[in-house]
Amino acid sequence: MGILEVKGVGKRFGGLQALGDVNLSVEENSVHAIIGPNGAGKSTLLNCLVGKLIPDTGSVMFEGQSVLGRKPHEINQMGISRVFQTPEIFGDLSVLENVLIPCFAKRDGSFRMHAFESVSREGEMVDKAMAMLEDVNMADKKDMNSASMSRGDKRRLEMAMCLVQEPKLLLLDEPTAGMARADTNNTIDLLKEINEKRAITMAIIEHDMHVVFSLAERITVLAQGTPLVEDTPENIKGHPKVREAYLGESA
Amino acid sequence: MSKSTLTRRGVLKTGAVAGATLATPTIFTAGSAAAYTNEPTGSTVKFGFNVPQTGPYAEEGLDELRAQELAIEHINGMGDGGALNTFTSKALGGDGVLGKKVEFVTGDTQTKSDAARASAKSMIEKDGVVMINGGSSSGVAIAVQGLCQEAGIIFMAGLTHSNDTTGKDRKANGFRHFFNAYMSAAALAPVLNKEYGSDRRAYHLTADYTWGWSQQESIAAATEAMGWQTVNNVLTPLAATDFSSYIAPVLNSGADVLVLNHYGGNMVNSLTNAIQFGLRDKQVNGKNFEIVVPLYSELMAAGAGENIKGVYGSMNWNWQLTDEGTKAFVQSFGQKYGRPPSNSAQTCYAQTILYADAAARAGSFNPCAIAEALEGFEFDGLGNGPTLYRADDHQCFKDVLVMKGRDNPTSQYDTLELVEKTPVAQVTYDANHAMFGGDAATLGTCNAGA
Amino acid sequence: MDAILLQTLNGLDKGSAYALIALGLTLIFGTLGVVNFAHGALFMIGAFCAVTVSRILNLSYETVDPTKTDFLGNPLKVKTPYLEGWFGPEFGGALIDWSVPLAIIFAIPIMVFVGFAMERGLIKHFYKRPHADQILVTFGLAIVLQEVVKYFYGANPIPTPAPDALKGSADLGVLIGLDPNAVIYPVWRLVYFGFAALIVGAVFAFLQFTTFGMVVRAGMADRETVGLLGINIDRRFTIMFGIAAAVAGLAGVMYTPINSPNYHMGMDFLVLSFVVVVVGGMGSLPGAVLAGFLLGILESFASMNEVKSILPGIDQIIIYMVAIIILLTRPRGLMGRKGVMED
Amino acid sequence: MLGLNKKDTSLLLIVAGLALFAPFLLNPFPADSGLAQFNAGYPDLMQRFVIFGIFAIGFNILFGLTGYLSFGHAAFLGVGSYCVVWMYKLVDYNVIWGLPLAIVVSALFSLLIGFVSLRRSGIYFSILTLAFAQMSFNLAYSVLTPITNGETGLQVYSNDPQVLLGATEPNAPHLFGIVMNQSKTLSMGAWEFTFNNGYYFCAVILMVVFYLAIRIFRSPFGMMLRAVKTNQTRMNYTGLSPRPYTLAAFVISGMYAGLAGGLMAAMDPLAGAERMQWTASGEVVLMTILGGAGTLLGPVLGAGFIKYFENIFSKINDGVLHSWFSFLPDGMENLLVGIVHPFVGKGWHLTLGLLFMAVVIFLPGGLMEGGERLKKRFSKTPEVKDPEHRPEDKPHVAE
Repeated sequence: MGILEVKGVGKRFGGLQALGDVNLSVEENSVHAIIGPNGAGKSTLLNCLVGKLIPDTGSVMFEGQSVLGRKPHEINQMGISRVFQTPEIFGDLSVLENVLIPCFAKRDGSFRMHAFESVSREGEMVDKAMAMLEDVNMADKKDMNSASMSRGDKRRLEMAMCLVQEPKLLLLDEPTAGMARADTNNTIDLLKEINEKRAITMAIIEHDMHVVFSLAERITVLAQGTPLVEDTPENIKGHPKVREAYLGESA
Repeated sequence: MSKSTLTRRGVLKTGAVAGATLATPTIFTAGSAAAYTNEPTGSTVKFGFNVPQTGPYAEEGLDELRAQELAIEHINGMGDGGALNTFTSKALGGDGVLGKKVEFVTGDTQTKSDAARASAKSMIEKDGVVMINGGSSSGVAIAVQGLCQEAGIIFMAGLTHSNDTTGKDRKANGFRHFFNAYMSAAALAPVLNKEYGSDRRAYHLTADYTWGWSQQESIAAATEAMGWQTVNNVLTPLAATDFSSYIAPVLNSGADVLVLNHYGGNMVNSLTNAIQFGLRDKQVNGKNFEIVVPLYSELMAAGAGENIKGVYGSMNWNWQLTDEGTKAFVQSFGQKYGRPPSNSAQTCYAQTILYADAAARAGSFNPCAIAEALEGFEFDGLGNGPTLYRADDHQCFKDVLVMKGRDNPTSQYDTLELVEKTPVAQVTYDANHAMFGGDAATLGTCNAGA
Repeated sequence: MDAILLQTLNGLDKGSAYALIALGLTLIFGTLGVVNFAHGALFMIGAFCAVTVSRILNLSYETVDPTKTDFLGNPLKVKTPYLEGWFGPEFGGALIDWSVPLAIIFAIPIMVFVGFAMERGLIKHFYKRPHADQILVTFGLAIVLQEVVKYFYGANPIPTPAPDALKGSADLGVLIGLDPNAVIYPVWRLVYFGFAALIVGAVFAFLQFTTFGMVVRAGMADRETVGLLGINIDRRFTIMFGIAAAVAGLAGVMYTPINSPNYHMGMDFLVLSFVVVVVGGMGSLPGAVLAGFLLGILESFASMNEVKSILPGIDQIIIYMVAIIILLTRPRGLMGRKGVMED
Repeated sequence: MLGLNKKDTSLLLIVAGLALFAPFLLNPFPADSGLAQFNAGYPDLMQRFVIFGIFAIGFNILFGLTGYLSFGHAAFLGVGSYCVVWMYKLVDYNVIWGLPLAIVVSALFSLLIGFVSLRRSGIYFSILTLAFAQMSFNLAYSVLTPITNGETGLQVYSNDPQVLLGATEPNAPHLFGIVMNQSKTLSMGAWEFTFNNGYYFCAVILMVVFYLAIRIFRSPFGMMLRAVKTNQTRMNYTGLSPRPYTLAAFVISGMYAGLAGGLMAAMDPLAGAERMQWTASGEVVLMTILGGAGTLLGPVLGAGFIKYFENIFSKINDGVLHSWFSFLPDGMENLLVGIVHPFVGKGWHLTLGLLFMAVVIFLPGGLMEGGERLKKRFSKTPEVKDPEHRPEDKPHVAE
């Protein structure tokens, strides 16, 4: 039994069957990659997991609880964090504040009227956020306006914001999209480290096969909204169905 | 003109005085040192003219302001003296009031009670005025009248036509020269009876706020008393600009007279729309369909253009009157501004003169002394013929004019013709009349402030 | 039955003004993404174009008529328009009589110019600024424009009648077999409705069938992509602003015989036209037109005695109530697109 | 001090100082000089500065922090005023009954309107709030006249119950006998300074609510509100629900508005319906943007700016102009009067409109940004040129 169990999930948009009968099981502490050609339904699947979309059929269980019908913030409070393809951060806020917000969210839940406490007096929270920033080598940028940072820094910041919540499952949407080779390798190392040190389960949507094969312990291949195969990287590499789906070669 | 304090030498002088007095010890003076609010101590006395200068009634306010300036000139002995020459009281000698030169300050009411009170307060608190005059709506008049009562100065109302101003909202410190809805109705009804007969069915469109209701109630009562039926009374929103949806059903309602209880922009639009629908070209119940606009003003008549031709209404005063007071005022106003005054201008002119005269007769600017001098005061020579300021409710009683839109105007100012001068006896009512708050309405006691 | 017919006509007529103003507002909004609080002022300027044309046509010379006197007792100066002097009272008088329709010819270039000037001189610099800044600056502009008009024309409404031939009312009821006097409707209001339909049709046809319109529509959908194609979308948007100004201005010109124009008529329409645009759905042209007519009709029906006697004061709030209900049930108005003006 | 850091403490002290010494600061010109026209140190205007300052501070908590632009806050202002006047009518003239009620009722009213309106965002939200406020205004002006006294405005009549009114009690709004409209005047040579009870009452309340606003700005809650403005998607995926935060901000700002409306009635016992009109809502929007949305001090400055123009410039008539320029030769005098004339007196709207445009064109961050630029110029620190940064920059939050 995995930490995330997706069973028979289907989703239609009008006449288009975006997902049809997807089954997926993510083992605790593993790195699970979901790959597939454009339009295979990867993003739709992800959106079904985080509550942005509600699937028409099937079930999504996280740690034995259904996430269906819950709002994104409720699902996050269950322990699922999400990293976006283009980093979603609080642009007007400082780097430190960006990391503080998830700290408060973790401690206080989805809403609390702490209107008359001072942020600067929440020593414990600030320490926690600073420690996180140290971990991603951004402590020196803590007072910077986050909107003015480079894209790479924004990505790291977003990662830090997710990690500081100590999620049980981290969903990553093409974490290396648009990166240079060296940066991609750094990110791979970072993610490996996170997975090992912090014991965080990861599900990655990725195009870059280099990233996938460096990180993933299991891979699910989606095509036209349905999973073709789910297997280890070694087996996936030579799988004829995958080659067909990606390259259009006949088996 | 009014405030010539900043001459070059003056600046130097004040500068020097300022430097010298900074070192002098400070003196606390509570407001109560004076006998009454804003007791004038120097050689001048200040009047406050609170008129709409922005918003839809800005033109009305501008005309009031012209008249008020003219009145100040006459009181201070400049110009030709205007109606002071014909005024029956001779207490004013053309040398200011009680030896003090009259100055004035102006404010913008914006035709909003809040803004009007703010500018009135500013004149009272900052400029130290002893009276406030002007305004062109009843809501503002009642709001400012209440303020003047609290502050302890005199309020000489400008254009305010609602019964409430000297009815349930009457105040000891407030005085109204302008006529009111009841008087309009009392003056109009006999004329309408004569012109249109006693068997008429009236349809009222009424602006949905206190003045509108007040006028509708008065007109309906007066016309019903002479045999008319009131078919319907429809309230229209103040903010309405297009009255088509209120006018369209009129023709099929069985009514043969439309009464427009509207003022200002509302009146211009509703009348224009009614004419568009061709109401006055129609025959209903075998009679010509007629429209009545109970309260006319020159400016609004000009705004409605040729649509007012043949439409009856009433006015407080009109420049076409031929009495000596009117002639003197119109001559003086016309020479200075190149146009005849409106009836709200005349009211403000008369009110300013009346206040100054009362102060001169009372020998003081104390509001209570002035109120006493005005109460029961009978005068003539300011237009409208013999006039009484009734003591019971501070309402002026004088002749009321019934007007009709002129068919062939000779100039842009010649929009209305005088149909009848309704004698004062016909428009007089008891001070405790039910429409004026009944027995519950009281002036309260005069407040001198301080 | 006749009452319902009458109120429907009234609704269509009110709706015409709403729709025309909202159409221009939406054009600016959809193409440029600018919240233009000065749009009501454009409507007002259009109306004063008509006033100005009528004044120019009425320019007069004065002759003294010693038989009459003016208010000061001096001999009366009688004014005769030059036009009547030149062309004779017949043709000259006709020209003056038709001043409002004639004003259309003058208003179009003036309004287009005003639109260009506004866009190039001011609005252009606010494309990337927050909507709040756009609101503040265009609101400031609206105040300035109306104060300038007030300075020259005064605050009083200025009667600007329709040509004699189009004054008065037509008995439409007789045409469909009802009793005489059952459905009487002013001729000019019918003209206004027809004119509005014509303008709306013209704008839609222009956007639908011309290359220019196609590019603009594409730009409304996705500005960046169109820009990438090497098309100078900015210039086209400037022209769109001119067109929007002209539509508002023409709506104003033709409105003058319905209600005498005054300097604050733009502000009177501003709030309502925003409600119309939002109810229609931000950025949707058909939505703006539809909402304009819908709200016009609802407003007319709400002012019927039968309705008011059940719900007193309903005519005061109907538009706002409908706006609330529509926005709560249809998140983006009647025909709005996703993602427009939701940040 | 009071749980504030050094910078905030000094900000609070500055505001306290300004409020305390306003009667001096606003009356810089001798009472009988021509420039006295520009003096603003009389009770009514000082009260207005403070009351609209409170209104704008509250509005800024919603608009400046969350970015939600409400066009309906005047409704809460009006409700606050009506509450206080009704308490005068029912209980007595002591403002202690009405003010808390004004806050509570406006909180409930804003909870209702906010709950519905916040189902939408962006301009849809703005129009929803506008619609609610216009409905309130239209009804208050006409149908609800029994409650609001319509056009005339709600006021106290001698036949009102006033159950607690004692025989010796003042017949004007007061706080336990301290009558609001009483003043003391201090004459120092040619200068006159007025100290008004009502003004100081408002000023004390201003300091309290300004202090509360600082606390809110610096709190985790305030940070969440800024997060709402910046990125609601990220908020959702960080386990936070934006709507209750926004609703809380809406209600808080509604309470500020209710308090401000209550204070208006506490200073002047009349509540007019125009207070609820959309133009009044628009005014507070303009105040906030003009001063600098999202800054603590900006809204107060913006409020002062607009009220100053409304009350001072509208009173400059031709007579005053002639007296200013009377030292010039006649021709020059008339020319100058002619030039200035369209911008003052009845033309004060024109000046205000031009200033709106000027501020928003040249100072995108409002008056606060102007102040900062001045500070930079005078402190002579090397200015960092950052041309690309400028246009996109939203007003810096929480200065």
